[in-house]
Amino acid sequence: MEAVLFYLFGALLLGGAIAAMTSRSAVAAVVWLIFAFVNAAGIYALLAAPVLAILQILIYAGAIMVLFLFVVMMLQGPTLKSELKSIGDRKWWLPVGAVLVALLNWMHGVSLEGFTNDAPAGFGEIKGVAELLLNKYMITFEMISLVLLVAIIGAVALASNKKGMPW
Amino acid sequence: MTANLMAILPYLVLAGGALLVMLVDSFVKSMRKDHLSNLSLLVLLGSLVAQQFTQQYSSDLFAGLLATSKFTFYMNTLFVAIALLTVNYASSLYSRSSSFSSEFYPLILLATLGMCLMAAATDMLVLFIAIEMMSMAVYLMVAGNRKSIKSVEAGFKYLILGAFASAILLMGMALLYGQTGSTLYSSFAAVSSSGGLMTSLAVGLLLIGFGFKIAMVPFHMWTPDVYDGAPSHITGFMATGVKAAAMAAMIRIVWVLIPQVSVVWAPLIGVLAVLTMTIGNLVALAQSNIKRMLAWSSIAHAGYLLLGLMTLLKPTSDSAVLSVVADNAGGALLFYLLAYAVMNLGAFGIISYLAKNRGEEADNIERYAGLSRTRPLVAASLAIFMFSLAGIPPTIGFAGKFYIFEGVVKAGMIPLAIWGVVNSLLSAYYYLRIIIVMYMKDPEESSYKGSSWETAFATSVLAIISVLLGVIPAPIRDVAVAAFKSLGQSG
Amino acid sequence: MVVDRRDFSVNFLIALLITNKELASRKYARLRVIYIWFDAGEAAFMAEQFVPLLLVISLALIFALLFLGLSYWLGPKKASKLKKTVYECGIPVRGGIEIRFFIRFFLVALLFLLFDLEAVFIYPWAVMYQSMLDGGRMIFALSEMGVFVGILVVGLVYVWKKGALEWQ
Amino acid sequence: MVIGLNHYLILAAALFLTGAAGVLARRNTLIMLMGVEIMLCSVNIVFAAYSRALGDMSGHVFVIMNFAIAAAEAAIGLAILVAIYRIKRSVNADELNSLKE
Repeated sequence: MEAVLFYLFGALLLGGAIAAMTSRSAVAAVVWLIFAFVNAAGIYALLAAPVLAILQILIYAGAIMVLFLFVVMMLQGPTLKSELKSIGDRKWWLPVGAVLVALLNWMHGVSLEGFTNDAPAGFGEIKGVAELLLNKYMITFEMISLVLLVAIIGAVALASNKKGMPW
Repeated sequence: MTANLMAILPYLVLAGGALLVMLVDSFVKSMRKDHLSNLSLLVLLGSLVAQQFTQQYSSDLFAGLLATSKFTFYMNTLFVAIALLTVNYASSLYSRSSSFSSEFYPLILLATLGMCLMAAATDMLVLFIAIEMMSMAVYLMVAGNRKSIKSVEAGFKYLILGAFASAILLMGMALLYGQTGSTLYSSFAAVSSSGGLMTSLAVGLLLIGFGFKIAMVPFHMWTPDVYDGAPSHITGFMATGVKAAAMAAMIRIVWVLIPQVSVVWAPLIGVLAVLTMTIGNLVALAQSNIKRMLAWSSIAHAGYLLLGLMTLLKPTSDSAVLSVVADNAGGALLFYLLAYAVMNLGAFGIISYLAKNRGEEADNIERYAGLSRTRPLVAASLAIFMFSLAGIPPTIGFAGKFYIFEGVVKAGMIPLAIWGVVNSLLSAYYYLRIIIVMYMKDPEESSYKGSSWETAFATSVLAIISVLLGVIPAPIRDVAVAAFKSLGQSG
Repeated sequence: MVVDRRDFSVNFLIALLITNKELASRKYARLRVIYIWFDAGEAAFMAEQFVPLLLVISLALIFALLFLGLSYWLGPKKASKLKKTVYECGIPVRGGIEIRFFIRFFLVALLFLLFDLEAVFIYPWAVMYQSMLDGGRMIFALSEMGVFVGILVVGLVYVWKKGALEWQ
Repeated sequence: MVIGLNHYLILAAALFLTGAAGVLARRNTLIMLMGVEIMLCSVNIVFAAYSRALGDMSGHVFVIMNFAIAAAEAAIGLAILVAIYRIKRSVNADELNSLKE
């Protein structure tokens, strides 16, 4: 059962990502990516991380990709003219392919056994995440709000329509 | 908890200062925007003062997520000083330019906070968030002049490659987390001596991620374009601050992982150091745009820094004598970061000084003709910075290079040292060309003329510092060695 | 073959179809096979609470595809030039298919995303709050969240005062 | 057929390479940004998988932080792209050539 789900979600996730990266139209890429990220949520669920699964859908599929879709619709038609002929630089596929081959080679000797342990009781629940986030990682909790602040300043600086800017 | 908060007071001052600047910007409407730059300067000075008072709290903080020590004191002082100078340049630039962006001030404060946290982090999560805090603020500062296509394009280029590098860095962190079972640096020591293939891969990915930030060949492609496109004062901030912060974080993490790094990656770092300095210097020879030239020169300087890092890795295999070598090499590295900051900030300050207004940069070397007659003081300062960058005595640049190469020789890597010296000689050609243009050619109609005294004053002070520290580098160097020593013995 | 009643996920499926007694009979041998197949990886499978969700989703997917396929298969297909044009309230189509949004929408979407993330971090705090109260750490809990929200409130004030939320 | 750590790692590695290839090879800046998102997603899977294997939840905290950072990065990237588009009316990486000599 777990194996079936893993291969299902994994294949859909990878397929969605590849489809997104090779589609000529940016709109199609966004839709494929939303599909892929929903499947990533399935992978998190298999990894006993329900919180991450929910957040993956909430943040990635729900917010980030919607913003992407927004910008795609705002900025351009479906396809770049220059990419009609070939998608992207051929020269980059070579090193990526080489790494892939190296990876497959390495995979050859790797043992594909199951997890040796059961996840401890309460693993992956929101309580455990909250415990760590608010006590041990307290300082990062405050830091992340400063990172969001930087992004907010950026949004105002770059996207707000100050006087004199057309459109 | 109180002790923890007291110890991070300098960081709190920066964060609170950024919020304060934002609030003042929101509520105080004023035609002259000096109040923001003055407030930012005040915040940065406050942070410097807080540094002095919190040294007594040096320790591990927040359950080992942060550690303040002489090392962070040294690095933070450097970062805050860089930010102070950048704000100084910016305020005089903005006061004479029509379009003004007040977002710059909170962003530079937050970027400085990110840098300080990078040097202080002893946990991968803190380190990553600090890197992102700094990087995002810098992306936005680079793209800050949103009416100039060059600036916005540079911002995007930096963002996409920076994000790419962050993802690689993060992958390294994830693998390392998997090997150690913890995000703390202190847990690396256990695995680093017995690490397998996976740990090596993780360390390699970390090195690539940092390599992007410090512009190491072959991850340097973004540097000339981004340095060229960004407004000059921000280029100065990037070239010095970002590089120093990435180097500080790298030293910290490498120092814990030394056995692992030195076995697998040290030879590669050596090769990359040689490639980095050679390619940087060779391409710089052909540039006619001073910002692009300095970008390639900054790549070359990354090569010297990597050489310093390399010596750090070499000698720890045995006894206490060798650990003294390591201390000196580490001290040399930290000293070099300071030296590089002084001379490069000076050079970019002058470029920013000569720009008429924002978006129009003083980047054409030919138009520096006759600067010695129209602005003798500025020309003299720029000449000093160029001498210093080329490593000609008695300047701080010479002292920095001397210490680095001394360490390399002591670690027994004499060919590398010779190659470094050859590179320095090579680089002298393109640095001196600017001096020749300034001093040997007559001023023309199109030559640049600067106008703000604050920047001229700041760069002259930097010039004096670079000569002064070039003559007597030893005290600062001792501070740098002590700072490095405070990192403790490597695992 | 005994049906394990503890297994919620499988019972969910079976309850949709038949009763346990029927399952035991020879008539439903094929369903038993399905059950055994479900059971195989169950020991290592941690997230069984997701199985009902998965079943609902797959049922939805199957039905959606089924009806789409049916209508495609059964429906008459007569292409004409008029039919191929884009339908736009019956008016002849003008311009391209790209839709241009006003930049204000983008800014609002951007700010929504950033403030939306805030909620993600408030949620764990809400979960922990009671146990922090029980541990006598109310001040700590409140100040922690106070700082977090305070920083973002400053962001909101900034956005507001900079006029990014004005809609003119 | 048991699924273990290495399955997830291999999936993540393939995903990472897909994203990296997209960033490096594509000329459409929007798709390049999406490539970065894919890479970050693959890192998150690695963290979650190790977290599960170690029975240690700090990996989950890391993932949540990554969500926030990915979102902030996407927001900034898209804002810069919109700013480019306002000047240049194009988001094709090949046409972003004002920095060449």
